[in-house]
Amino acid sequence: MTSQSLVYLVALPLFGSALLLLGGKRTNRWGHLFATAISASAFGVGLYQFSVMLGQPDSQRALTQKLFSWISVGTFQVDAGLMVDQLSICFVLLITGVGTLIHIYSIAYMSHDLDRRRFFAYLNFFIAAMLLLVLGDSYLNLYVGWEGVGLASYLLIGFWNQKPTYATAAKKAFVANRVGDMGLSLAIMIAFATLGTVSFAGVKEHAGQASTGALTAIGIMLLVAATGKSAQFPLQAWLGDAMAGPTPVSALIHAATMVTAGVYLITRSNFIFDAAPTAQLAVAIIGAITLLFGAVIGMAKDDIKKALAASTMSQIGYMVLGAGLGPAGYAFAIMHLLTHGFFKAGMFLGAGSVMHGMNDEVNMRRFGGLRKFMPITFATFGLGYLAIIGVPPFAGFYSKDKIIEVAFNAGGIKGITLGAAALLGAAITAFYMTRVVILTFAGNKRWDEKAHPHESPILMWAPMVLLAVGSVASGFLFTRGDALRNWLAPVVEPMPVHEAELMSPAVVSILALALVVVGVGLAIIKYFLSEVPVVAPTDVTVFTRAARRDLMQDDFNEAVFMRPGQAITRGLVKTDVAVIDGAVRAVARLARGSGNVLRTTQTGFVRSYAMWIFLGAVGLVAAIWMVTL
Amino acid sequence: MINLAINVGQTQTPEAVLFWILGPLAVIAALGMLLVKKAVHSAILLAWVMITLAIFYIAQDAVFLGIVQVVVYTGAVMMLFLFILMLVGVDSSDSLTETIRGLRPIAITAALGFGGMMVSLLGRATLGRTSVGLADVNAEGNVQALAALLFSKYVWAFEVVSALLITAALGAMVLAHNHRIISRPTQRDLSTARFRSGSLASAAGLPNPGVYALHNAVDVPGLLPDGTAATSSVSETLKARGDVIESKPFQLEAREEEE
Amino acid sequence: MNWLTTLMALPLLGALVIAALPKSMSNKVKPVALATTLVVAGATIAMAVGFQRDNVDMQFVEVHSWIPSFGISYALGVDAIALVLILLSVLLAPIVVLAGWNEPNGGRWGVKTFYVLMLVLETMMIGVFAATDVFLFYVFFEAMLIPVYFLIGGYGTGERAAAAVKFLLYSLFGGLLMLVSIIALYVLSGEQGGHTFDTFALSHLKMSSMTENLLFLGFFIAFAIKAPVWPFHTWLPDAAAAATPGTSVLLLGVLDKVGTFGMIRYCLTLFPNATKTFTPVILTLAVISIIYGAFLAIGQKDIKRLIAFTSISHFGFITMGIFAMTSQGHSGATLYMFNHGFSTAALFLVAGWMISRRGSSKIADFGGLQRVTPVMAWTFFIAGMSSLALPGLSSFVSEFLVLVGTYTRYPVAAVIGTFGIVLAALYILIPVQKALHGPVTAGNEALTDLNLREKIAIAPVLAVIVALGFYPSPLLNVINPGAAHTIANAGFTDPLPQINGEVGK
Amino acid sequence: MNAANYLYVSALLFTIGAIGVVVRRNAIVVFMCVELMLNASNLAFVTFARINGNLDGQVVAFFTMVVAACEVVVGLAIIVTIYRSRRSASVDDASLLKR
Repeated sequence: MTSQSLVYLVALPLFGSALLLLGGKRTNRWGHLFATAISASAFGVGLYQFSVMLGQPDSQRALTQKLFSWISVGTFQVDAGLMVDQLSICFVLLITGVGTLIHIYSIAYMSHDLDRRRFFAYLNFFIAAMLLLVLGDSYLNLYVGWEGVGLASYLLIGFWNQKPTYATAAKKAFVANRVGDMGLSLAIMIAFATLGTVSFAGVKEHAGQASTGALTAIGIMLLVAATGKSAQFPLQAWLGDAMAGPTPVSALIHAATMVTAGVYLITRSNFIFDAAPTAQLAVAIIGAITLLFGAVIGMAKDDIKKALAASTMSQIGYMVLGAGLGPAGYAFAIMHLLTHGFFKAGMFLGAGSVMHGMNDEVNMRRFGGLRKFMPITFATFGLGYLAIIGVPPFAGFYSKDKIIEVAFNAGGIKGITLGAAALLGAAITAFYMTRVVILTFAGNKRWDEKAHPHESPILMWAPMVLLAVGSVASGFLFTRGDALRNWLAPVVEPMPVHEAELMSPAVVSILALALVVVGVGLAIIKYFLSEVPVVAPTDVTVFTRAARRDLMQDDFNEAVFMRPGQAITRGLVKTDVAVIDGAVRAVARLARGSGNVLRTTQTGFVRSYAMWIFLGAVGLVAAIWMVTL
Repeated sequence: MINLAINVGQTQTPEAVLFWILGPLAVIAALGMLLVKKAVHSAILLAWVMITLAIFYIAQDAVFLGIVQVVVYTGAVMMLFLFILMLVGVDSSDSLTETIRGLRPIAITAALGFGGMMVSLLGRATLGRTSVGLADVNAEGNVQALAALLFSKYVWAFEVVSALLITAALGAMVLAHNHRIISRPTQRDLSTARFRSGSLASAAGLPNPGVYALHNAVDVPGLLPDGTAATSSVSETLKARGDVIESKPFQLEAREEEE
Repeated sequence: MNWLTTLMALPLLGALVIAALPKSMSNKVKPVALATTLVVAGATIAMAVGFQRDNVDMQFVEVHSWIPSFGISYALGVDAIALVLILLSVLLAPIVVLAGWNEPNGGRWGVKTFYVLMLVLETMMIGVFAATDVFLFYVFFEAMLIPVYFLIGGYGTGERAAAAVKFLLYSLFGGLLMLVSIIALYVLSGEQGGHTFDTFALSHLKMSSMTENLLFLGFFIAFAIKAPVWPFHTWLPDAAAAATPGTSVLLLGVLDKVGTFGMIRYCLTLFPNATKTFTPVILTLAVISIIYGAFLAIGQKDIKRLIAFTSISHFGFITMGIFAMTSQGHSGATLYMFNHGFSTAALFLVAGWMISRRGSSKIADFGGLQRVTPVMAWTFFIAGMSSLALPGLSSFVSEFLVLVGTYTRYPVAAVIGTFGIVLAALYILIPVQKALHGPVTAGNEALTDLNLREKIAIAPVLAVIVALGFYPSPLLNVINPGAAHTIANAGFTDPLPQINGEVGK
Repeated sequence: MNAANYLYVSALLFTIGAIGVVVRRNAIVVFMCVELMLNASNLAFVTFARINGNLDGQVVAFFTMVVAACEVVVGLAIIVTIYRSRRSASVDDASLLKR
């Protein structure tokens, strides 16, 4: 079913950002409003597509639009085509919806910044790139969106790049993403080499005939790409530093949309992962590891944004775990992704408004007792908090518990380990989220003198309220009558749920809730009841110190990659100058040196010349003599 | 008489005798040329070698060349050498020690190598036939045969060589001629200069070299009336070369005043 | 209407006019130069329109005998690849003249000489791509060095004389090796049919594998020096750092392409079997160039040397694409040559402006340009993005084609090559961060932003970069038949996908 | 008596002439050694004329003599001019072309 309006989804924000960037000073006055309008219109188009799709029967829901033949060389045919199906429409709505809310929020948040126009241009560019990512109909189109999003996050993280630390953070993010992109481009190459095509439809159709080895290779490479973009285990070091960007950026990119691109990629290539069990297992393992990794870091971070970033890393670990559990888990991974989009973005905006009130203070040990001063923020943040730890009526409960349940039902030791990890993660999540809420809103004031917290303007709390509503209702809406599962069924072909599950859903939920309560209790004891020191205590266990240093991820990266890399560079530069260039200069010196040697034969004496002539004659006779020997 | 001598030379043994006597002598003379200090001696030795060669030419039926060698080559060219030696300094001998470091050993080894290889080459070289001898070619006489050949096949070379001779002669004249900067003083100029120069001591001309002296060679200065040597009487070149002999021994002792 | 000769005559005509300009009209020199280059560009585009895409053999052919006794003829002709490269050099020329408006002042000779040299260089650039007679190609190949030598030596900065001499000798050495092979070809062609230098005829010569390998090496080393492949690259950074930005653009953008063009036109077509034997070695050299160039670029302190080393890394990609012997690889390599021309032009011109404003070319001397000169910072950023092959810009299409093309036949080379794109991110972002981001350091406060002339110069370059990124098919449709033909007659076919060969959409 | 014996003498004379040219310092003696070398080659020519039975050898010998004469004339003129300007006939003094 072709549609002509898909291109506007990408074209509108792209046009918006181009206009704002090229417009320059003249667009300052209305720039931000224009950008928000563009984002809203994109959301409108998204809704229109959604409505069109709802009207279609289950199987023909996918809408495609072929713009032009992008690259066609021999058998390598790639069209600039867009496709929206059940899976990508969820993303489109999430991106444009949450995006518009964050645009509104940014109007107020960035009101005092003199580069606001440029900020909104970057936001629009990000929306365009993200939409291209989810709407691309082939891996190569996805790749364009993929790197576009990487560039957007680079620009937005490094928005205040006059501070060198922020500029370095932006560079670190882009390079880490680029490592992931290397994986994606390799996956595309393997796909083309083995299957002869790179479009999703083509790969899906031929996946059956390809060897499992090739498919596993593609799967592993896709996983590398996902870890790069979604900050999963090996390539997660950049997410903490990405908080250098303005808070709306963290909310939009590093909570709701970009970081979930990895999950989208895995879900979109479900046909590859289903046919390559080892790759699928790797995905689940990476998910589980990141889940715990993020949770542990979350516990030790005093900076509110870094704590939320760590929690994002761990929540995405859940989604990747879900996606790695095969067809059963895809739907729940996407559901958790959507609900997470709501409550995590809400919480980030809440953190933003707290920072706004406390003139950009981020250290939670400097907050305390803000409940009375910022009631709306506290309310929305609280709702988001309840959702994330998985309290039953809220969204988190539905999506996260289902993932834990599917993890357990994966069967065998794999099921148990993954399930246990997920459960442990849930407990730790409860602990650090409660810690964040208590440190920020409860307890006594630990502000420094200048701080006078006040509620943020309507433009900021309105989006937070909407997101809070979303985080409350979305879980219930998605699971009512398995709405989301059936909606995604055509894309991910769910296997029939086999009965022999290890634990019934009820048992899993009770177990999870118990752990959550334990987590919350511990946090209350540690932070609510006892006095919270303003300066972080130093005599702490080695685990806390490690967690404070992000479990040594930066040190590891620097020791293994950065320093040896710099050493190689310095070494190569020296050898290039000395050896290769030296060889060239040596040839020059050789020429001059031999010139000097020969010069000494010109003694000026006639007799020595006579001797040379005579030696010539002798040489000649000797030659004749030898020849006739 | 000449034909007799030539025929005698032709037969096997006399030629061998001739060769074995004169050959080594020529080589020794050549070696002598190298080792002797004075240039004149080596000139003489070279003349000797040339004469031997002339004889060898005649022995090898090259009568015309032999005569030309003696008359033209040794006669004229060698004499030219002696003449130049005279100019440059008959007794100018140069020490045999070598100035350029390392030249002598190399030269000697090279020469030995060269000579050795040439000799061994000649020894091994198979000429393919015994010497044909020039008997039939010189039938009507060596000179006539040579002339016939010279003016038929080599006439072009002959003309070119003659041109070469002329240019050589001209070249030598140009090279040796040095352009007088001041015009040659005439007799009149010399006499006015004698009388105009401050003292009249030399106005009446000076004694010629060798006058009033026991030794009339050109390199002994003449004596002035008071018995001392007149240095201006010896030519400038001899003075420059420092060949002027002390005139003291030839001066008359002042006779004691007997009366 | 013999197009190619007129194209080559026009710049010479311009040069004559400039030379004839009297002292009084010396301010007219630059406009005349610009006008000439624009006229030539227009004429070339007019010619290109007439180029039939699917006709694979030479077009616009002109053959006049030049030195009959040796069978040397003044033969010109253009196939797809040559046309694309002529277009590149002719389009870059006006941009370079416009961008480097005050480059020639303060050189060792006057402004006039600079533009005369530039226009003569343009003629030779067209000539070298258009020549189908090997001897004529060799003449242009060597003659091209002279104007560049004087441009670097006379108008450069730093130790320009040494760099100019090193460039000249290095390329001459390569040229001589090629001359040996050309003479051998002449002799061989003498034995098999008449003495000839025509490429087409020469490509049918039968020769023993040993001679073929040696001749191939003769040509290949000359081209490996020209398009710097790893061990022969040390002249490029010195020459690029010493030359004026305009000359460096022509040096890197067009002259180095003669090397890669030569590999396609002469190494592949004349010696197909030798190509097969040497491909593994060349691929290793290409991969080394990619990684080595990237690492060196990361370690550079001087901005012009950095750009030079990035080009070495890019040439590694092009060579890999050529010798991967697949249609994607070849089309990608040819497209890469065109794109690299524009991306390096952008990088070098903006770097040139930054250096002329700041007065020093050390990266450390810049800081916080984003705040002081936003437009210049943005152009440098976009040029940098095109250099690290950001999708949506032109270099990505060609780089990905090269990588895909290489992967189908040599997976290991492609994987290592892909690692190059990570290094590319590093060697662009490090200078971007040092020069553009961070607080405005001392000496950078008063830098003026781009003036109108500079904006007009850089705008078309960036436009091409973006346009070809989204819509490369006009160029690709021209290149594909040519590339496929080159591969076919070199005796290679694309490896089929591993599944049973039938290829789905 | 085999005619080739003369060739041995000519070779020896030629070598001695060569050493003389290299070793002796007085210009005139050097010149004489050159003459000696020329004479040695003349002897070889004559001997070969006799061996081959035609007079070409002698004609060449004749021409060599003429050329030698010219050479001596010019050579000695040069030596005289050098002597006149330099007061020494030693070959080593004329070494202005030293590096």
